[in-house]
Amino acid sequence: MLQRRTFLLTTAAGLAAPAVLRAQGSPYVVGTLFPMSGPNAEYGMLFTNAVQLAFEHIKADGMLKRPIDLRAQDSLATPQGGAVGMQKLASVDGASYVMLGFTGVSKAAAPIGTRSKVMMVNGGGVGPDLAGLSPYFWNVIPLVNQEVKALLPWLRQKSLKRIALIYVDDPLGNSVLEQLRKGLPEAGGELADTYSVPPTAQQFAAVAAKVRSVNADAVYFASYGAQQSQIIKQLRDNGIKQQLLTYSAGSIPSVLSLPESEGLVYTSQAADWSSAQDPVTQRFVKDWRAKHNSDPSIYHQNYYNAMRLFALLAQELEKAGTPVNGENLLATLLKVRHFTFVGGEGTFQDNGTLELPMQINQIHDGRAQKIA
Amino acid sequence: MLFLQLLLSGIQTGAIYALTAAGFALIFGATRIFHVAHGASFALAGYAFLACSQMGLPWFVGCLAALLLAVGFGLAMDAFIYRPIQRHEGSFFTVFVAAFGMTIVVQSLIELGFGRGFVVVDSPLTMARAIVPGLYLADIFWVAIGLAVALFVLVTLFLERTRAGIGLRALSENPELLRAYGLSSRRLSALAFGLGSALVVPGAVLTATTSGLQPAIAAQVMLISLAAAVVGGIGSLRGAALAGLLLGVVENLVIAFVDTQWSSAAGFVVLFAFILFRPSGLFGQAVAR
Amino acid sequence: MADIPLSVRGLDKHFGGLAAVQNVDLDLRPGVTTALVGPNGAGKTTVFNLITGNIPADAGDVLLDGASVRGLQPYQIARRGVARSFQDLRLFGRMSVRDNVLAALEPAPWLWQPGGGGARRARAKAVETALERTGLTAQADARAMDLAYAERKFLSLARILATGARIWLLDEPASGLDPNSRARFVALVRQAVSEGVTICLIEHNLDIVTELADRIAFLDRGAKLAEGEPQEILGDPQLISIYFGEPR
Amino acid sequence: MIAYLTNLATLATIFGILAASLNLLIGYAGIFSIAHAVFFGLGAYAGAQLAMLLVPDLLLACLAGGLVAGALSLCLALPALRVRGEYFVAASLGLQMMAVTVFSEAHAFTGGHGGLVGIPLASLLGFDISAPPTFLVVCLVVLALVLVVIRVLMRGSFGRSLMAIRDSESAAEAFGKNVARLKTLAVVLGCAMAGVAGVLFAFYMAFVNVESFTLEQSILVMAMVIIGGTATLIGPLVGVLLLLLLPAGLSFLPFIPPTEIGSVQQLIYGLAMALLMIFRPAGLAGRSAGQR
Repeated sequence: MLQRRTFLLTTAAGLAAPAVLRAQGSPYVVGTLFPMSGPNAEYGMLFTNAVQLAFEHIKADGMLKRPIDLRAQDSLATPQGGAVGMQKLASVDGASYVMLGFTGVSKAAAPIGTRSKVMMVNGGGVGPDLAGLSPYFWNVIPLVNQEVKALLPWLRQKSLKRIALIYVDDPLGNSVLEQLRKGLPEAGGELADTYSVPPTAQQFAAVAAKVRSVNADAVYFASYGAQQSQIIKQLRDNGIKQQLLTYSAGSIPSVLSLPESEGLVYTSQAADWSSAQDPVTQRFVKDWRAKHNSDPSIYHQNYYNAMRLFALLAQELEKAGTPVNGENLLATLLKVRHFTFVGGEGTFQDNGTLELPMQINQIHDGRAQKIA
Repeated sequence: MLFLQLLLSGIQTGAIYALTAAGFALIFGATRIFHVAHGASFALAGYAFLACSQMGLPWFVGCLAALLLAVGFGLAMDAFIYRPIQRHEGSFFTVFVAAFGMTIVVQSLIELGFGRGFVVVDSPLTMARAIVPGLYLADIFWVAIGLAVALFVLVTLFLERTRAGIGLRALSENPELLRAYGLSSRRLSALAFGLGSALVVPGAVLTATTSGLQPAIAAQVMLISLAAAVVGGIGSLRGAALAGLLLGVVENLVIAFVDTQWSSAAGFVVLFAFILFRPSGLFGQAVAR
Repeated sequence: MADIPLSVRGLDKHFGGLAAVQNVDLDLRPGVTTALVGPNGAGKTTVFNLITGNIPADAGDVLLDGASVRGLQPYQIARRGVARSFQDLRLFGRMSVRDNVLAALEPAPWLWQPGGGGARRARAKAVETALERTGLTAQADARAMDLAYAERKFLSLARILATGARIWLLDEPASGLDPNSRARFVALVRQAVSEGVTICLIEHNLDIVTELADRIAFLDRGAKLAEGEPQEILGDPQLISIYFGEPR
Repeated sequence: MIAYLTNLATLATIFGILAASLNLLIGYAGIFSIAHAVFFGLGAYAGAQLAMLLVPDLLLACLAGGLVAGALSLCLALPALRVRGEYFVAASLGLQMMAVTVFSEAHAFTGGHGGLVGIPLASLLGFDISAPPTFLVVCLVVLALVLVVIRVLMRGSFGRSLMAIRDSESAAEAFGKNVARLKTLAVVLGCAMAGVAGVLFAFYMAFVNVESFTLEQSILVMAMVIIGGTATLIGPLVGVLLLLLLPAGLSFLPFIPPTEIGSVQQLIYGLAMALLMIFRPAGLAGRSAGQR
């Protein structure tokens, strides 16, 4: 066994050595720390595809003098997986910039990234606990509170007053709960009832029965992963005919393609694929459609932006002639703040989130349409 | 009315649990193997059905494919995993770890083949209608109940009336009886795995149309089957089926009284309570200490 | 009464509708070997289990030196000097032969065994003696599950021997032994009896019974049909026909 | 690279403590628990709370973590005394599932799904021990202590009694062993050690949430013990090295496409588990039947 162990370690060292050399030599090492297996792996897929497209665009445009070396780590969507993966990206692969997602992973990776001075960028959902996690931790997406706030006027306009809320009992879900509890009365509505569910729950027929019994005007759900589709399907199957509402997590393909999602309304940052005027967005949408034969989702946009952010920052550093490392990337971000992204101009806030224009979308025939 | 509604949806969930758990109990009863990869059979059956319906094949072809895959997997586990292990030292936990490893393998293969997202087979049967004001039922409810009852009767008849069935029951209770009957325990254990795995098919197909599939579903199914088999009294088919039904009902009904958060844990509270206060389960014999 | 180490009074046990033991009386005296004899299912092992507290009696009592053991746990009864063997041996399979014997004489009340170094050396000595007397010294470091059949039977005896218990309950200790081992077994038991041990054994082999037993208690369907000298019981044609299982 | 290896080594050491403590239950006492992550978690939460509310002293935290985990381990001891074999496995499974819900609900103690963030850096009697190499050394010392305790106890009468109970409970009882007390002691001891491992984990990660204490974690630790070899001192450590380093090693394979990396890793990992059990059923460090 001892032999095997030594073997593993030497193999590890042998494979890693050129990587370290290369990091000092030509390419910039950029890491991804997504769940690539397990129940949340769909997201890892989504995120990676988006990063890939941005990567191709950066290469095609010759935005950077040196090539980018993308390194993937499976975070397993657990804190431990996040810590191990982050440590490997930071100290073995020598990444200066890491894109990640998921609350547990982010929180476990943040101290390690901060210690190694690696820029970390999240494009998944943002609860208040991920805003301001570390100076090196940034979100290319607004705080979820912003999303709820953007929805309130629309609810009033449609006179949807009594809202039932199904939420995962985590910081993000609780933040939605708090925002609705506070915001609904101001918008002339009320919370009819709330149901917290564990992230692993798969059966929602009973929740549906309870929702039906409170007779709400609309049902808001704040969940993620496969659970979202299960909630939608089972609510509809069990006779919930009311308007369904959610935040930007509703934009993943498995939700879009679900027949029961017809009419679902979700908020997101501005992402009007059909009428976008700016070249960055137009090109993103055109190439995405050509490559994947479908419309991009919010997550595609976010992680495309995350990858693009690296190129923009590194470009600045190359111009100034300073080395591209986490420290300098961060300094540049704090200096510039304002960037051109897919979806429009975005400004980074002091709390580590991105201020972007918001919009309201509705799913129709398997596609998202901007309705407000 | 809410109570009645919850009870009914509990029965639908429970019917699916019951069949799956009965398969687990059948295998355990006859072979004393804790077939943890039972959930993997379930996942495979569900995805086979999904693949067929995506190819536009009629539903019964899908069911047949699911049946073949589930039974094939069960038999393969018996022949290539469990039997080699039991030939050596084969402690209970060795089998457990190996079966769990295979569950991971199946899950990764499904991820590689079908992607990692949530998938569902569309069916008009799943849409609930108000049968009386405030009480909603989908046609699938009757399908689930009908299938569960019919299959359960068939399996019971098989176990009680046929030579092979009696042999299966004897396998756990009195192995010496087998020799008297002239039956091979190897063949019988294959039969148990085949039949037990076949029992996941209705549950898998129904789940594919109702709550949908995802690669990690195997673990969930395994937990429920295991819990039901224990609550029912290990090895008792009748007990496992009834306990499966009970767990489904409890999981749903509990929402009427406590926070929804506790729904999926409720089944395990029942499990824990049973082990503490009635360890022999609903129908088990007293536990040998 | 007080000079009887173990006496059983009116013991009753029902399993569901089945009377496993009915109103059994039994006195075991020092230096006297009593054999429980009877057909399969007569309730012999149940009597042992009732004495050792493994199953609670429905009625009746077990007296150790005249004091009732009602309500005591099996381990408490064991600590009062009652040692037993099992039909299926129940060795500590994955432990070494030496540890099997050693474990038998350490009740280990907490994380350690009180008594310090002296007591430990005394225990080690007792183990070696027991192994020697049962002829297992050469196998002391083998795992119990790797032993041959006869060696296992002797190991189960060594465990009892080492404890120094004054009452031995032996459940079919000689079944399946070859003549040579059987002779060694008989010698071992005789030596123990001569040292004042009270022995009760369940045995199917009537040769062994005649060789060892001073008294025989004949059980059938849970009831004691007769008790007496071996030739008296074994000479009773009616009992013998029950024993050899005439159609019932 | 050094930092990465230190990181892996520290995690391996912490899991070594966890696996060794589970081995006490599975290997020596024959108590097949798949709820070990619960006690790992209890220790982690208790240690983290102590550090955040009072003082980030590792010694005190270990004491608190061990005490809390040990005390609550009576929830596991109860079914262990009543049932055995598959029934107990199921009971521990039920406990594990309930505990996960409690961990996610008891916001005041565990922080819910959001977890506890900002656990202060560890100190020991006033000295800062948070630097990764120092912390690794501290973890190694704890592991060494745990192994010494296990070895001494298992070579003594307590260990023999546990193993006797494991091999035949009724025979052990017939030789005067208070089975209930000994089993409870083993459970409390094993779970308290798991709690200590949890404290180290909390300090090392500086963040804990329920995702580290799930059924998957329990099964991972169990697999470490079984694959390494039960009832041996080094078996669990071998298992830890294999199961922790296997995915880490696989992540160095250059030919796996990044989108499939997770699934392929898991595939190899699962296959390795199954194959090891077929070809080394007694574990890598265990001795098989028939071997004298």
